[in-house]
Amino acid sequence: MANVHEFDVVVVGGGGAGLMAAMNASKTARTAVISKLYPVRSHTGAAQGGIGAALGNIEEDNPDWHTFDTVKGSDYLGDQDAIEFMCREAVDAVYDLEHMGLPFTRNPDGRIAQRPFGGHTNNVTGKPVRRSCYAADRTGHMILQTLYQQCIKNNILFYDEFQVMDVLIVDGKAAGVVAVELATGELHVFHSKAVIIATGGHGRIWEITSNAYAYTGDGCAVVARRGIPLEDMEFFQFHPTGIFKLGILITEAVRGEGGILFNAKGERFMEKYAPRIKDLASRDVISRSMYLETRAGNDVNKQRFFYLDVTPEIVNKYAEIDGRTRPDGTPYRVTAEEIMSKIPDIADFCLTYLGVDPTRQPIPVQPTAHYAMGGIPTNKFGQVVIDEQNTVLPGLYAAGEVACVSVHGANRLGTNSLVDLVVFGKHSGLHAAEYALGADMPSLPDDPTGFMREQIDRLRAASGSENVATLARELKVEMFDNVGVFRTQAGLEQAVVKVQELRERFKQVKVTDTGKVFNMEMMQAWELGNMLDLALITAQSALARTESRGAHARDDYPARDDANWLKHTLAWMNGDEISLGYKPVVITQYAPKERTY
Amino acid sequence: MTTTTQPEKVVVKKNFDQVAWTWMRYSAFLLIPLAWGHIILQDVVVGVHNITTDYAINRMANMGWKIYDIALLGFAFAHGMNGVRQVFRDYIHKPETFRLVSIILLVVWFLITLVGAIALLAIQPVVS
Amino acid sequence: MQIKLRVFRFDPERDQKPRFDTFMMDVDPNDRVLDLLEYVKADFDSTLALRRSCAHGVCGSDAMRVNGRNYLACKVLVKNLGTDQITVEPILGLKVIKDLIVDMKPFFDHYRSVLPYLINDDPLPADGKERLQSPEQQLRFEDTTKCILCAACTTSCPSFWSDANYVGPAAIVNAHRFIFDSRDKAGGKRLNILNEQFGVWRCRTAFNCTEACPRDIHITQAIAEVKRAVNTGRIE
Amino acid sequence: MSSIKTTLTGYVGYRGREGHWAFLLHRITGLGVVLFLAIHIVDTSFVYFAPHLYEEILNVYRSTLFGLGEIALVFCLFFHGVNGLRIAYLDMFAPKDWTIDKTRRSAMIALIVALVMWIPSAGYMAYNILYHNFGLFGG
Ligand SMILES: Cc1cc2nc3c(=O)[nH]c(=O)nc-3n(C[C@H](O)[C@H](O)[C@H](O)COP(=O)(O)OP(=O)(O)OC[C@H]3O[C@@H](n4cnc5c(N)ncnc54)[C@H](O)[C@@H]3O)c2cc1C
Ligand code: HEM
Ligand code: SF4
Ligand code: F3S
Ligand code: FES
Repeated sequence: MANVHEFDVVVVGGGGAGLMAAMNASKTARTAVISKLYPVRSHTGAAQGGIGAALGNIEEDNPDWHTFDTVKGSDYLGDQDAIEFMCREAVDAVYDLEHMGLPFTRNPDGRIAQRPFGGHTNNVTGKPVRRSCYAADRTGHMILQTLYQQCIKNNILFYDEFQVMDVLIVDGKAAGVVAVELATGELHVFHSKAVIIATGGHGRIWEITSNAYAYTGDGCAVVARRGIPLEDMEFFQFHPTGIFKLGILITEAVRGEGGILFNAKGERFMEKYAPRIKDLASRDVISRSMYLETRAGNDVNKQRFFYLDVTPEIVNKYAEIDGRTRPDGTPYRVTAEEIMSKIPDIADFCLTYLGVDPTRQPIPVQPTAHYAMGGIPTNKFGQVVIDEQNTVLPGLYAAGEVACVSVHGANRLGTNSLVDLVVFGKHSGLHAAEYALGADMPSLPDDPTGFMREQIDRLRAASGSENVATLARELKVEMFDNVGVFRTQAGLEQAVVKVQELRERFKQVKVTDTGKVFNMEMMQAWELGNMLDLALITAQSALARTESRGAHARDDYPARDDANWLKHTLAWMNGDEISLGYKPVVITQYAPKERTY
Repeated sequence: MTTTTQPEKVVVKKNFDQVAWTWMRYSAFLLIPLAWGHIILQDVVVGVHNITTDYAINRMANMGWKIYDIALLGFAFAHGMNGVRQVFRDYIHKPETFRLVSIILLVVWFLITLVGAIALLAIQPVVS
Repeated sequence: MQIKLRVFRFDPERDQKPRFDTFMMDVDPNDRVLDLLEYVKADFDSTLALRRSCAHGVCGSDAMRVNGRNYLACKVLVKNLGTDQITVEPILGLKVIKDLIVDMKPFFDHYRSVLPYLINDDPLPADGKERLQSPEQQLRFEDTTKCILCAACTTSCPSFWSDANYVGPAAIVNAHRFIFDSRDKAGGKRLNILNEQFGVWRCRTAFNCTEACPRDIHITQAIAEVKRAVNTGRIE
Repeated sequence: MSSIKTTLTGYVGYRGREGHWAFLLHRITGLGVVLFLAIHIVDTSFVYFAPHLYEEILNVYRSTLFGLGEIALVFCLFFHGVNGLRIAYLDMFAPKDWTIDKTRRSAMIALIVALVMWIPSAGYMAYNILYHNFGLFGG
């Protein structure tokens, strides 16, 4: 018999969003955090560049500009009410983090330092603005550590290395989750009034990715199996500067500090595609430019990569050409030491994995699968909404990368994910606690672990003719080639067929380990099932959307089509079938315009 | 921003291990002349073959050497025995057992030091 | 290149004693040791259990002994090892649960024991903005903020091998991070904790910790600074 | 896992660098010296308590085996002393120098200094043994 635990609120996921939610919920409600990784292992720790907030510590800035930049960055697919809310809250969120002890890099005057980031501009001049608050190039690490520290301080209850495999919904309300304790293989039922899902993204379904092994989309898959739609899954961000082949991220901050992208001919190709802000254009624009350069045969060694150069000579040369100045008006000139002090970890990655010293040699980079704009649809309180009318499913919440509020629309701006985590993590926590206080404990279904055992038993019963690793490899390659930076009708159709075939083959997957203790093989097989589901939803959502918008770039439909497609996709999974629906985008102040940088 | 980085003062309660740690280091500085001096002189320069009972007695009875030897005895053996205690502390995890071992070490240290001290203090030069 | 990989194996549900499995494989010198273990799982023996997530040295999941020394498997490349014989074992001093997975609980308990969080009950700045801190004050403790709690240091420490009650270098590093933060007010409390039996005095400056740290934290230096602060009662 | 087994596995099997070996050697030499010292204090006090027995003790001292032990003892004390100074100095006065490069170097230097002091001493002591016990060099 499974162990049953009772709480007011359970938070699934111990990353930035989950910890923030737990901290806020636990102020008034009995709360527990369930995480398949130790919380400090969460992917939030990998975030490098910074967290955007219009503090105006160095130069003039305001939340409205941040709002507009985010709307424009989203290619007008973001919901503007939520974006306004987020950008306004961002300022206090950053101060909150500072008060919790986050060791931000400082200005000489003792205030939090800020730097430019792609797509963040002064709305009057159109020039890049310093909005990203940072702690060297380990901002995410500091956020994750700081939140974890505060959770310890506040005695938050953790169930570490418990993998959630099912969410319980009784009479249209959340009733808890079911998880396996990895260390023992035992099943646990977490019976609760509210559930907050904060399990992060699913970038592992692509071959070249900046994402962690754990990024298998468990949260999305679990709710999708329970009949909840996923929103805007066709929008997945490819970050232009991943380390060649490895996909490890080179933060945009490298370009913020003056790094320049070059093609095989030594041209600064972003001049062609974003004449005004060039190398600091938003990610979708740059990744797409790289694709176009590759098609034109300008990639280095014909291997689909480019050079990112932050050597002081190049930085200074182009800073002079661009007339870039420091805040005090003096020309922007850097030394190798200064660059090193701003991006120490990046330098370390380059040295460790490439043997390249970025202050002396250019870094080979290529687009890498990075961030899920889509996910579980929610409103700005984190409440999960389950249809075209935004009907709330009481007690169920989602926050962080797994959620789609939607503040990122078709393309997320750098630094905005960390903002998203803290702002919506906090509000989902507060809202869930409030909801739990006013709600009765829902009853448990008769066999709460039934659906989960069914999934495990199916894996155990499979004939074992198919190998998890082989299926995963085939999936990743297919997705990267055909559901990647650039998409076509034919490619997408092929991808759908291929993923369906892989899902079929998955039914005969091999799981040799029959043990209970840390049966990682079983978990990995289950995670592959999640990835296959999400891949299918992604490919089908992308196939349906016959326009190009943000990260979704169609060769055959190169233009944005506001008349037909200014709407969010909702995708339901019914067994092997995906059905699609659409809901309108919330527009408040900013009518869609052409997007240029 | 002007920061007068004043060191913050805090009260830290003394702890036995802390005192022992400090003791190990200060005694160590003294042991360089004492222990090295002793061993270089007796074992290398003079050499055991040239040491006779009379030599030993006379040396030990000499006032200067007496003070030197007493200091050596006091510092070296206490340093060493505390070292042994610290080593045991690493390997013995039951507090009761460790307490017992510490007491034994203390007794051993005391007895041996006592024996050495008596010999050193009481010895008279051989008249010949 | 052709290599011989030996991997420590132990399945508590089957094995009485641990064993080593040997795999011959063809790899790229630029492969991470983590990649090799993934090849094992994919192509040889899918039951191999280990922890890993980020694959680039920032999450702290995969500290293990590679050829007798602690590394993050994702941060050591085959070519760094300078040999074609590679042996992978779990980190030492924590109980092995299965294969390369050890019980991290004692490690995190030690971490928690040093109050690893900012303590400052003074009123916040009236304008609601940040507490000021000069760049120099921030640099004072920046090094120790880099810790990812991977345990490579603590499990390389001779004092910890012989007595798991020792809080260990990782906990001291995390205490240092707050003791020397100008915004924190509980440095004295932490110094008192670290002055106890199982605190800093257990460190015999064996230096394995600093050598092992994948984040290049000057651990032994941090410990020495804490010892000094305990002795002088001054945090500077 | 029993901690003694862990400890030994670590001491012997862990491929630590200079600091690791310096720690082990410091511990072994310290224990060696303290063991000798305990015996030495007791036997030397025979000079006072039982002078006639002391002569016997001196004979033991003069034996070849003991002579070799003595040579080892001198090494122990030299290394322990130099390394003790090194760690005490760094820990108390120069924490900033606990860097990888400097520590590797200082540990090597400590060993070398100890050897430089020890080798001539050992040579001279060996000469004495050979001279007195084996009648070499005209002894
Ligand atoms: C390399 C890199 C750099 C980035 N840089 C930036 C940046 O500079 N600025 C920015 O704004 N954003 C950045 N991002 C994006 C941002 O870091 C992430 O989107 C964000 O951290 C996601 O946080 P989260 O809390 O949603 O998820 P995570 O932090 O990933 O947490 C997910 C949690 O869910 C748990 N979990 C998952 N599945 C299960 C399950 N089945 N059962 C139980 N628990 C589960 C995991 O254990 C984990 O604790 C970057 C991302 C990457 C990969
Ligand atoms: C010659 C000068 C000496 C110096 C500079 C010296 C220095 C030190 C220092 C600094 C320590 C502390 C090590 C630590 O805490 O990490 C130490 C430990 C020790 N010393 Fe000495 N010492 C000297 C002589 C001696 C002598 C003569 C003895 C024996 C009687 C001795 C026995 C020990 C022992 C047993 C330890 C404990 C070792 C351990 O913890 O591993 N030392 N010494
Ligand atoms: S100090 Fe270094 S080795 Fe130790 S836990 Fe932190 S990151 Fe890992
Ligand atoms: S290895 Fe251990 S003994 Fe001290 S210097 Fe590091 S904590
Ligand atoms: S897998 Fe994250 S540190 Fe190695």
